Amino acid sequence: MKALTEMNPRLRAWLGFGLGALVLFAAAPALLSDFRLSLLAKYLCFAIVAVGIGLAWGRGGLLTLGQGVFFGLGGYAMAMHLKLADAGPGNMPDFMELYGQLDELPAWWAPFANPAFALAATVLLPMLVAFGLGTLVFRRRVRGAYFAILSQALAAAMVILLIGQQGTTGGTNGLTDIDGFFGYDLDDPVNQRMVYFIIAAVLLGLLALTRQLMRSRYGELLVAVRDSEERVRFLGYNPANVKLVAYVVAAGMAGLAGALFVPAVGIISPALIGIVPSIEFVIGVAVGGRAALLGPVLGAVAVAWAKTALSERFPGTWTYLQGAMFVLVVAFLPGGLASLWGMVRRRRETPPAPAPVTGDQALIKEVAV
Amino acid sequence: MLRLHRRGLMAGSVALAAALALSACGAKTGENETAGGVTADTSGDTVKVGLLNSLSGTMAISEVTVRDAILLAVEEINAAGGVLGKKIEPISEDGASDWPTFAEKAEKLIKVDRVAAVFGCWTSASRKAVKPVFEENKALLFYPVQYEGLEQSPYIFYTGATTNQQIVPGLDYLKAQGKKSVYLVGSDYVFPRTANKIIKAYAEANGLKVLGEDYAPLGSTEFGTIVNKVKTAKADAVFNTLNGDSNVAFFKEYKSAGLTAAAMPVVSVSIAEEEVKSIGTQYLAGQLTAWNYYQTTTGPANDKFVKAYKAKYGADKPTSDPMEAAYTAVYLWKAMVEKAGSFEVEKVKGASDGVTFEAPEGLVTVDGATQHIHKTARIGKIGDDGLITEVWNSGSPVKPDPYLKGYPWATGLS
Amino acid sequence: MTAGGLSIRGLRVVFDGFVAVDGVDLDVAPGDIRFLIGPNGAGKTTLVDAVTGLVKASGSVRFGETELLGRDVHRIARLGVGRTFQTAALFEELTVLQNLDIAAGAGRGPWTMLRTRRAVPDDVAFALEAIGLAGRRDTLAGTLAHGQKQWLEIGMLLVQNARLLLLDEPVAGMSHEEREATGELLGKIAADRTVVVIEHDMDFLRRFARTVTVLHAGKVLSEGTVAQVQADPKVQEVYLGHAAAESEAVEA
Amino acid sequence: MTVILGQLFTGVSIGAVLLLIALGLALTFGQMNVINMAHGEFIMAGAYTTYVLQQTITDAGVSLLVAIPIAFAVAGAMGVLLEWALIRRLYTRPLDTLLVTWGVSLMLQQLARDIFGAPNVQTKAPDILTESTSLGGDVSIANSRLFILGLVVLAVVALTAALKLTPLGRRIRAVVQNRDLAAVSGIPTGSVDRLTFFIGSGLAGVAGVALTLLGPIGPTMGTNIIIDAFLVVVVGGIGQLKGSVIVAFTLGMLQAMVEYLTTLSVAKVIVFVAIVAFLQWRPQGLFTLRTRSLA
Repeated sequence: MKALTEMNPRLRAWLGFGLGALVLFAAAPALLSDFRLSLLAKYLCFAIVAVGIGLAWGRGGLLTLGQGVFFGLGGYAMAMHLKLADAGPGNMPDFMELYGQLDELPAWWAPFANPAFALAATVLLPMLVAFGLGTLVFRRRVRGAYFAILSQALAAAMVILLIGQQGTTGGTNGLTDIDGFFGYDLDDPVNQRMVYFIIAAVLLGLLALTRQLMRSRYGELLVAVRDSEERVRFLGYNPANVKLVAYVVAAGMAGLAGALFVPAVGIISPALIGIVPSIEFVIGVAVGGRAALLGPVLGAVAVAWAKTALSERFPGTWTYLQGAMFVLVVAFLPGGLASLWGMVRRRRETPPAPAPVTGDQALIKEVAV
Repeated sequence: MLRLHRRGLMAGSVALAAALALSACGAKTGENETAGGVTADTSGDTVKVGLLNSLSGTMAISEVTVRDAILLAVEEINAAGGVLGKKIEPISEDGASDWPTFAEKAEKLIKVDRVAAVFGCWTSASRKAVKPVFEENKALLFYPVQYEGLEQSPYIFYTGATTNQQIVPGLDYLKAQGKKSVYLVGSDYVFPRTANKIIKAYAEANGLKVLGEDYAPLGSTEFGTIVNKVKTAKADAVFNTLNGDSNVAFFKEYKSAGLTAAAMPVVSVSIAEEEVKSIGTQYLAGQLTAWNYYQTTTGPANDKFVKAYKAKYGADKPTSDPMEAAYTAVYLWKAMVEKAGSFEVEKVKGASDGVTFEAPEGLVTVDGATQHIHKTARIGKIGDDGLITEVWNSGSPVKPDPYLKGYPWATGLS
Repeated sequence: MTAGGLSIRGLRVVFDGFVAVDGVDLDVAPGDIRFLIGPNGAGKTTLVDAVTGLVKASGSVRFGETELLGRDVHRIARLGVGRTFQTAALFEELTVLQNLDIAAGAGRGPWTMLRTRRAVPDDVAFALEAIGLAGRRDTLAGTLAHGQKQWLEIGMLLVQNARLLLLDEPVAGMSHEEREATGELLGKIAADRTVVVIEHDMDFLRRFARTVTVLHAGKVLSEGTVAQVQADPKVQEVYLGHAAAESEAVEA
Repeated sequence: MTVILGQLFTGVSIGAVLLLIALGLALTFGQMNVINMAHGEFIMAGAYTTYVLQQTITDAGVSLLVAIPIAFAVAGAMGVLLEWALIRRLYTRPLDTLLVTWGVSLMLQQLARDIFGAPNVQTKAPDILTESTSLGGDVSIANSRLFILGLVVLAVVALTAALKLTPLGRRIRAVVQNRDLAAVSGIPTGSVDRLTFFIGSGLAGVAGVALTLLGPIGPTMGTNIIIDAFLVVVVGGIGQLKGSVIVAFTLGMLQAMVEYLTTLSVAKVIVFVAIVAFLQWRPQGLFTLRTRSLA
């Protein structure tokens, strides 16, 4: 009996992954047209960002309103490589000659001609930036709303910086007109399908990784830090490092998502990075259930789909709906739709980790007296 | 047992993913493409066209008016019997002021709705985002907004002004007025930066001094420093390529700093009748604009257009240059299709050269080589009533020259 | 001074001009159970805050040979200094087992951290037994009864392997039986540790204190065994005869 | 020299605008630790109030002066409504408040679009506020900027006096310092919160009136400035107005100087870097109400 309950969650998880793989690899390509499948590919990219936010925000309490920055870093790293590859060795991307009037490739572009470097950069660059900022910010115990506002300001600053360097970044246009993906022609629907499969596989892989992280001792510690950072400190941990790991991992995921978004959609631009897209990444996570594993994924896909479907017919209504989702879900159902599922299904494999309750505040009052 | 099971499942899914990914590999870059584009669905008794404008987000303010103008043209054409005997069925999509969304919706219009042509886009960024989509699928886009030139896609018709039909005439006008120096103020994006590059090249060749160049991030509303710089530079005129909200803040600051249209006029290229309304004539009266069309432009075609527009959308709604260009675009497409006798993209393109239309702005002619149109350049002065009246025009339509090949001073720009 | 004990010299804590702790000297030997008492605002909790690095202080606090002042909270904790709080500060969304496991894990390497816990570590199992919560190890900490929460906190100190335990009112709100159990637990723990307890409950103090320090207005008022302190007229004055009266009543 | 003088004043006036939009936030975020992302939309409401009033009161000067108290009341009422309907349920969840009020701000923007249309609307400023005052030589100061500077000084003085001198102010400060103790002492913390929100949001409305003199009046006017306002409060520190005052003018000066030497884009980025660096030095902002709480 006991063996069964212990084995159960693991078995269930693998069944779940199997089912997910079946839906993503068999059902979706069979049922959807090329156009719809390419839309799904785009949504799955947002879902990858959402997985990271779920870890950092749902489990770690780090409301990052600047994931667009990391999404953008990954996207630009990938797009820079693809633009260089399109242009061919020794040539400059088209827009540079047009807008930049540069005679030669800027030095910081050059390494991206190397596919290995560019691929590594899509993940490592965002992680590095997150590490730098996170170290500074968490070490000094900047947290909660302060952290949220700072991460938002970072997104704003990044957009201004990118737009200002039009000659080398494409400015507001971003990097567009990307034809090839490591030698494969992106105009060919078959290759678009390949891109979709890669994105789906990456999403499944990252879900597995995140599941492991959430169930590991680190995952428990992360929840502990979220609920009572000071208490964790008194146990001999440095909460800054615990948070840093979640933040950096989430940044890496966003970077990877950005990198995959480029071949799927064929564009990366500052419009995907700023304050508004960054906060829109969060809405899907909130709706789906911030602390659950699958909640953010399903939430992100559902919200992106609803946006496409509804904004076509009722652009104004969509804005109301989006606002209402923030208000209703966050205020009255902080666990998201996943918590409804949890209520229906009494038993849980892992202890629930719902909305952060401010254990810290009780503690603060406590030591204050 | 369990471990075995896990490994097996893991290996299975990895193998599945790998097999699918490998089997899915298609054409390599450089190989002959098999895809020949999507053909429009014209089988029924209607023909679909796409309207691709931002109906939400920051650009909705401008783009909704363009969509309204396109719908007006469609309605008029349908009332007159349609195109090649088929009624036009407009399908409107929201670009949501977001460039990837534009690309996505363009793809939907082409592949799912199989429209014969798409009208829309406003910002250069949205055009750049959809350009590869139209080229890949060999579908047509009519782009109705003045832009920075330096582009010539085989699948886009540009019915707004290119630089030699708006910016260069604006500079010519300033020069003719005896202005010796200018100050450049613009929003930080592609159009102003490219425009200012052209202005600097022109200035160098024409003895005009550029005393300063400043950019504000899109949406920026703090112009204290920039106006202070403009003021101390004491230029003869300001060339303004600011976009959107920034114009409001700029002109309020400009007036408050004691700068006047008489002493230091501002030539704007993004302020049309709609924008005048939202900034207020209190701040704008006497300032100059460069366009190809004003609501006050004379001629029976414009009288009819303005009357029809106001009848459909309200008497307080002004008409403006981009709206006129969008309205004209639909009629030009109709003329091309009728000349070609077919909705087929390649045939329509082939028939385009020399197609004319008596537009509200006057006679326009399609230049088949560049797929731009011949347009008359006009400088206008903003009046106390919020309308813009023409103070100068180029006399006859100016031949489009997107790469400024006909201007010796512009060599090296493109 | 004995190695491993707590040794405080000239400790001063100032908040915006208000002197909360004013030059306290204090020595607690290993194996001792020292009770800190004093009226509200005497600086008891502030003293513990200063020792654990929560508030800035001047002077010197040594645990064994190591100076604690000026170190980060988590570094002090790693030196074997553990504390509890007046109201239990647990991770309420985690189970008893998870709470203890986290408390036990500050020294774990990254590899261990990134893996799932496969079995209950020995020290955690021992602590579960010691605090009598072995049967409730999968219960969420937030749902425990008040006394159980306090025990869990003590259990966390045990697995944290703290050599110096600073307990802030550990029996507040407990029933008589629970107090007895807690006191006995403290007695067992103290064998190879240094224990400092802040407590108002005089009955509990008399039963389990080995030595007592009385703080008043940020200064040490009196120090010694329970009997010595009770006999000190200064203490009686500060407590307005309260403690003395109570003890007489109990003895009577 | 005239340039430098001009820039100095530009810096001061940027600071004045920053302070005006941040003042209400300093109260609601600073004193109540509530992050109200809809603050920008309250500013917008103030601006639209001015616009609506001008439809009936045609004299620009009179309507502007009348608009100030009415905008205060309108935005204040919206603030109270928001506090009552949502925020009071979320006091222990500050991050969720942020997201919820962001949702509210989205809906308010769309509401403005539906009522007033997506394009910006115009208001007429009294002529005297579109002119400038000469300080001799080439140096002159825009009257609109002087007006805003005066308004913000007035607001700061009035707010400080109200907090320090009135019984209501003492209650607010008591709640800020120790909510539980205040509650036990018989202060109705709920209504004090609502009143604080009324004043804070009302100040946003006043800022909206002032902004009609400087910039566009449209549905998105609030979003463009809200982050700047938040940064002022974050850097200024919680619980004291003087932090926000100093930071607003310092950031204004910094931005004016850097922008003069480089560009507005670079200035914005440098200001952000400066803020992160500053928080390294003082993570709780310039001034913090010092309690013995964990910081």
